[in-house]
Amino acid sequence: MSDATSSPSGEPFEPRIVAFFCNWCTYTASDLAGTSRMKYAANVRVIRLMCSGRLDPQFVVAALRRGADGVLVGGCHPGDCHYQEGNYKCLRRMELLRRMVGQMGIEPERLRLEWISASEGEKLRDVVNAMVAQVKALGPLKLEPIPRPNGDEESDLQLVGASDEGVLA
Amino acid sequence: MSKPKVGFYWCASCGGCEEAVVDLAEDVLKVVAAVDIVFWPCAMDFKRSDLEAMADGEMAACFVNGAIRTSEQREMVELCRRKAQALVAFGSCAHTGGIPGLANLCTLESIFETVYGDGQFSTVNPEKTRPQAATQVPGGGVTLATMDHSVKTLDQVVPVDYYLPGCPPPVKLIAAAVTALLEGNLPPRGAVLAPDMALCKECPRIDSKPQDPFLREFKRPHQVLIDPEKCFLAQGILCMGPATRDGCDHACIGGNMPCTGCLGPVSRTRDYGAAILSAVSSLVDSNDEHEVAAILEKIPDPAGTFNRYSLPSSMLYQSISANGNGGT
Amino acid sequence: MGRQITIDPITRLEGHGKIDIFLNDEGNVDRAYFQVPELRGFEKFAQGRPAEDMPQITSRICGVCPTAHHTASAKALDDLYQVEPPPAGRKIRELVYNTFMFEDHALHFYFLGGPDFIVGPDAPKAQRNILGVVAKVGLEISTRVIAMRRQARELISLIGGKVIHPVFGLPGGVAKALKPEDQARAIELADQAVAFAQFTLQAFRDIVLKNPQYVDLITSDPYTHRTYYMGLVDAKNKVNFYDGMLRVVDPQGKEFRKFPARDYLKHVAEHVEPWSYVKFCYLKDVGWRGFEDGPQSGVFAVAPLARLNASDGMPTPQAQEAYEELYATLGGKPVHFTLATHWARLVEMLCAAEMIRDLARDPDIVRPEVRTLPTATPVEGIGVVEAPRGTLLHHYQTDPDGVITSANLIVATQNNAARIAMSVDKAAKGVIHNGQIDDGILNKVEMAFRAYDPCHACATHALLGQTPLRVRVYDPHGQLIREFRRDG
Amino acid sequence: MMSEENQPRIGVYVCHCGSNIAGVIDVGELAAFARGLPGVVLARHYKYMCSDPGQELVKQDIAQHRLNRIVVAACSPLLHEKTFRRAAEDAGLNPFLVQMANIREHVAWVTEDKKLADAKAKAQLAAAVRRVAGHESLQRKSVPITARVLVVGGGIAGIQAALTLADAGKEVILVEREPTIGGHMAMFDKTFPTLDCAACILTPKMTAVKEQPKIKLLTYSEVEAVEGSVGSYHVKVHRRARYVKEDLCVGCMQCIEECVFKSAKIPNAFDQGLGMRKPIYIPFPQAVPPIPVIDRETCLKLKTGKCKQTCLEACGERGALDFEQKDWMEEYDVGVIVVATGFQAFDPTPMTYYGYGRYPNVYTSLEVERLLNAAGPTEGKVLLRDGSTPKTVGIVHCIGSRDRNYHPYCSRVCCMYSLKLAHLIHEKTGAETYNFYIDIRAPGKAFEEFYERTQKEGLNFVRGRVGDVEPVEQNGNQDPRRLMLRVDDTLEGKIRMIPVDMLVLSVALEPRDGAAEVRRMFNMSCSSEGFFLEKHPKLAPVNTANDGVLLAGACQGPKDIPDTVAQADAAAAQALVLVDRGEIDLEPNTAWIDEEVCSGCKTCIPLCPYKAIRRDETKGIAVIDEALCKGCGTCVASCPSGAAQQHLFTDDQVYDEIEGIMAYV
Repeated sequence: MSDATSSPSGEPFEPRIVAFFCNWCTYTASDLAGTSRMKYAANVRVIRLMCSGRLDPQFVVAALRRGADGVLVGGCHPGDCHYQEGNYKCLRRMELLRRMVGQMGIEPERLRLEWISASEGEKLRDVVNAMVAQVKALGPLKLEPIPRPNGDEESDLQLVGASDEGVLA
Repeated sequence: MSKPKVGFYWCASCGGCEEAVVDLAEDVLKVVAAVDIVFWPCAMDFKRSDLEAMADGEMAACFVNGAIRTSEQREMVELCRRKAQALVAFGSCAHTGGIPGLANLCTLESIFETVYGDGQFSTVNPEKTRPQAATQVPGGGVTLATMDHSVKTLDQVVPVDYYLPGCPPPVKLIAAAVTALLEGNLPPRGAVLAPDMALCKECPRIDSKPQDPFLREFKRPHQVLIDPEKCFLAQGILCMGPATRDGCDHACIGGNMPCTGCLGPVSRTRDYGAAILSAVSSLVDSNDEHEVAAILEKIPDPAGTFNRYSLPSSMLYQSISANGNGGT
Repeated sequence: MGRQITIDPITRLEGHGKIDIFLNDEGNVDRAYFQVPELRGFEKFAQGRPAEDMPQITSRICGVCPTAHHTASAKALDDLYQVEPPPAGRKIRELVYNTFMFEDHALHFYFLGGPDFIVGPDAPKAQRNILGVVAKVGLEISTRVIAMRRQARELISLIGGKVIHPVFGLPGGVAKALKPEDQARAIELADQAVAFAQFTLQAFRDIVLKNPQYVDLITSDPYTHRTYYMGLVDAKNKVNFYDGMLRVVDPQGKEFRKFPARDYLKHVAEHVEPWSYVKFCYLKDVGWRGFEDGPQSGVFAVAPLARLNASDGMPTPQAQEAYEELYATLGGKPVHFTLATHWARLVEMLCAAEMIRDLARDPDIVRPEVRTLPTATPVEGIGVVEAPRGTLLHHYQTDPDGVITSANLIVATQNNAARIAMSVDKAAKGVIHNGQIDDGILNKVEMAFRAYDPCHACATHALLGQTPLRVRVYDPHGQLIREFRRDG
Repeated sequence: MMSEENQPRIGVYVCHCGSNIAGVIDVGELAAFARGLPGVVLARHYKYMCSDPGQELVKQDIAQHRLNRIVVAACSPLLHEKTFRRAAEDAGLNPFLVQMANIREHVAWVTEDKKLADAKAKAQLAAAVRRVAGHESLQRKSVPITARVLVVGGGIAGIQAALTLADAGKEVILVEREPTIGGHMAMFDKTFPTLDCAACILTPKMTAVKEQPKIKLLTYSEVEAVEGSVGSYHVKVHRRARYVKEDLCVGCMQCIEECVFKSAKIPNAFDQGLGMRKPIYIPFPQAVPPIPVIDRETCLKLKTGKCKQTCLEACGERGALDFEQKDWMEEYDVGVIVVATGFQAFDPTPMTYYGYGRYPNVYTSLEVERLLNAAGPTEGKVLLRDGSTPKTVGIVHCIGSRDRNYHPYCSRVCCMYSLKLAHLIHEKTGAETYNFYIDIRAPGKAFEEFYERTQKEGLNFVRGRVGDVEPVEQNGNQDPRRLMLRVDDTLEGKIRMIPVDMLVLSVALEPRDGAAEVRRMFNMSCSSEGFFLEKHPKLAPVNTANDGVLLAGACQGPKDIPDTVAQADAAAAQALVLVDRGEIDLEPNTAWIDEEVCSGCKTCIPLCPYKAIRRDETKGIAVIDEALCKGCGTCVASCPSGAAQQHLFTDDQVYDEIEGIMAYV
């Protein structure tokens, strides 16, 4: 697995942002943005969690380690959490995490927490666009690759021979 | 049959790990009787050549402590790796980077400036002299080992078979590891030779920990008289116990001070600092954005507190110089 | 043809060092360089850390004398927060500190420096170590040595949480009060400790002083330097490890300066050389004249012998006797024989044991008030102790939240660095002639610094790699013409 | 390491969704990309994966190619995850070995640049593939459903739902905030387009509710708290003291007669304040239950304690009146909830240019409904404030609707009720009526016909917004009773000045003020205008994100009576589905604790919003009660030693997803 650190040479920098959206509000909002055919930057890749309270700060650093230039977390508005208070737990973690990564030389602006309700398709679009612009301005996140003489112990899947049989048009 | 050969080597360390071995006390003699110590620069005059003379894998085990920051250390651990069947990362520094790993919060140049800059406290250095890799002196040149821009863990330099965690590793764990080695019943490679369980399990204070969100205010150890019976977190004092491996007989807590995390994470943790950060911050008893921030502000040094011993092994590794950001 | 010899690493010390010896065409020593080849930068990464964490962070400078750093740091925090520990708090610190001095000196005599005498400087290297010592003095005594040291360290663990990297020090005192049963253990230990110290002194007399060769070696010129000496003294100018005024005596042994730690910047400065990571301390008022002896050179020494030289005696009766014996034997104060440091160390070991005895029996020590809570806004704090290897000084500046903004650490071996470099140079010149080199000879060069029991981990807060001794032979143009190993 | 039989054999299916996806994303290339991913045995792309043939494809491949993992790259999992899980299940594969990649809503529909769309689609697909490899078979858990339904709101929607459910033999708890059920419909005179009288069709149903033994009617009451989830809700109902015992009162109304207030002086909210009532009153004659209520704000006894209490005498030995009565709480266990809290009429006061509240003869449509109602304050006569009959009446449509400053949406019913009002006013007064409209929307059954009929009746229609409203100038001084309307007639393309005696504002339907609290209480979502959000606009119009909570009527959005009734029945039907099935399968995404590795640090315990975690003191570890766990995963994210995990969202599965989403593009 490569620790991607910079944009392909020559081409303009297209940041890669990993988004963790809660199932009930922000993920639904981005479905709504879709059904409303709103257009926004394609730099965000979405991972669905049941609740922003499921967001383990380790996921955020893992995403950065995997090459994300920023991480966007979306949850229900305060008071609206489908699970009552998960979004507050997320808020507390992100608050401290942003300070910690800041000390470690990573701009806190690369980590963003937003409350986006199921009906706020526009807000989703605007937040994504705003964050992409901000991360573009910050430039690529350069994390030094971690030397792994033990070999990358990541996924031990082998590639089972892929068949190209009868692919229907 | 001949006794198994064992080596000890230190890289970027403070000598505490060798002291920990010496603290086997009477057992040192047993160990010495059972194994053949063929390399131990701190206590014996065997040299690199003895090592080089060995056949590959001749040592049953080599215990390496200290983090790695110089080319020289790299060469030596590569040599140790070759000569040992089992290479053991001994102590926090070799395991997760240790206290010296905090240096990864700053650039090498900033270290030099702080230490050798003219007028820095007692330093008088108007010529701005800096230690040089090579210096010409009458008769020839003297050389100094050069330093890498970041502190590395042992397994970031060579493959490691086992880890003995702790700063220093608890004598109990050292003894157990040596016994396992002698009896040839070591766990699967890659294992950390300590209980795969967090400290709270054995903590005598766990019963005094509340079961509802309670962190209204963080207090620093010097600001309060610490209750010697009560859970530190319950007193608002940061304790790394919930995320930290057991095996130390909660020595620090016995000294009425909180766990600072030297035994590192349990096997299921991917990033120690982020893990304990999550546990601590989640327990803050407020839902107001500003109040939450205000409460957490009372933790003056998240990076240095949650990654006190684990910066080089954190997933963010050495971001300061790489990302070109200032850091501290 | 000229050649260069490299002793790397020098062994049996805490931390690491390297010696480069340049021979002239006759094969005699031109100049020997004592190097400390790495730097750690604790002062830098201390910045941004909470001040109260310093006792635990800085103890990682050295795992052999963690208690020294821990205590110096805690005292710097007292000063930073302007708090005085209550009697119990202070006495618990002193009890732990003297126990530490006691066991650390024992470690050095039996494990590190001692073997050179007990086993012999020219003994095969495989025996020049604790195992050799065990073989020489016999298992019974060795077991006693080990047990004594273990008990001492157990007491420190009991009070300090851990013996390697203790945790008990906080501004204004200590984290935990002493229980009566702990006191009982301390008393029990103390009595054994005094006896053990006396036993060790006797061993030194028997093994070293009764051996004319050794005495000649100790008093020989290659191991002699006439420099200034510094150490902490109490109100009566007696040696004190934990607290007091810093006293400097000149090469004649007359008081040159006496000042509180807070004024150290007025008196001590550090010099930088391109060929070593260690900085070389010197007396500001005298100035840096390079690596030379004499009253005109700012070079000074710390550590046991220096402490004895800089004081008017020991605070405890038995140690005072041993002190007088030492000077009587070696021709009065000050003693300039580097190797006599081993003896001075044992005098201090006895002193520490007596201090333990007195502190352990002090009724104050079990009082429940062990800490004074800070109220002042922190700005700057300086703390000093006498580490086994000499004067150790921590200096912090913080923001109003008590977060470190800058730190300066002057440690024993830095104070000694210049004199060590000179000793090595002189010893090399003294023992290497006509290119004659063997293991014993080179070990004698190492003995020159081993006497200081230098801790380069401390000296540079350095993290050092090691390579074996290599003797490289160069022609005057620096071309390597042959290479052999001390152990080859 | 994975054992052989567990070695993933993944089938990937890329859906074209017609041109919705294929029009933007190169589905062929995407399938090819998938074939290169670890564990993928085959990858196909097909027009409509959700169609029967699409699902068949999956089933066949599972059998033919021994697939043990399925990834479908198509629309949102919120839409079709169940579909494909079922398909897998039919083919004998555990449904939870299926993962969807959302490349429609999250990629094709929102991305302009096709290259970037392709890249993003690949990332989302790779994430799903990498993730699904780590999936394990899971068993659904089912919970029993309490056979009792709570209906919130006693308007026509709530009434209809309650009756349908009761007729099906189910117990119903019907809660109404007002002293009577009936809601807005009870205020109307006639209903469009058929002009049958609202009372005539509504009151029988209201009575039926009272009669129906299966329905427990709680009026003058509000739901205050809801706990639990589908199948087993526990609700607290706040019952307000009406000071008249429902069980003793027979509704003779003597007490009202005999009240010390000889005449009614207090504006009656039910009459929009146009009619008056006494401190003890019933909102309107046909109120259900026909039990008077005493207004604690105005009753002398309750306010001052000083009153002759003639009402008590009137009630006599029946003793139904009880001034000592206090508010109380009642608690109920129900399995399903139907929310039918309705709407409120828009208040035009802020639109000062229409002079509502400033000029006496400016009315809202709802006020006019009361004037027209035979049981209303004027017995059905259309009279101005001074008692005179209007000769010209202007009706302005879209007040607060289709208006950026207020509500952008169309309230759907205003056009028709405006025509109805115009017709009724004209019929009763012969007044000249003007409808000022933006455009007439008459899409319902017999609506257009009704529109034509009103035109034939000679009612005036002016297309254009009314600008400002000024009192008419009469020989120098203004007469606030007559109003001059300034209209931009967009058909004739000129400004017209039209004087009227009465101005009717056809106000919008908007969410009730308390809607936000109600939403939270029942754990629903809201659409942007504040109406409650259905689970799917087309396929699940009465369901909500909360499985046990259903919607009926105008609380979901403006609608007319027929639609409301239809939706109420739909909600009742959905409720019956749950209640009759008797149990419901839960998503198995609950959390659990690995006993072997839990250190008992207690971090998770305080964080559980459902108190599902307790500490086993003997083992010294945390234990999760899966029945109480709702699967948010908060405890998992906070566990400092990785002992807490969540089915379908284990740490490893999320890390795999992160890895997959970043690894290739």
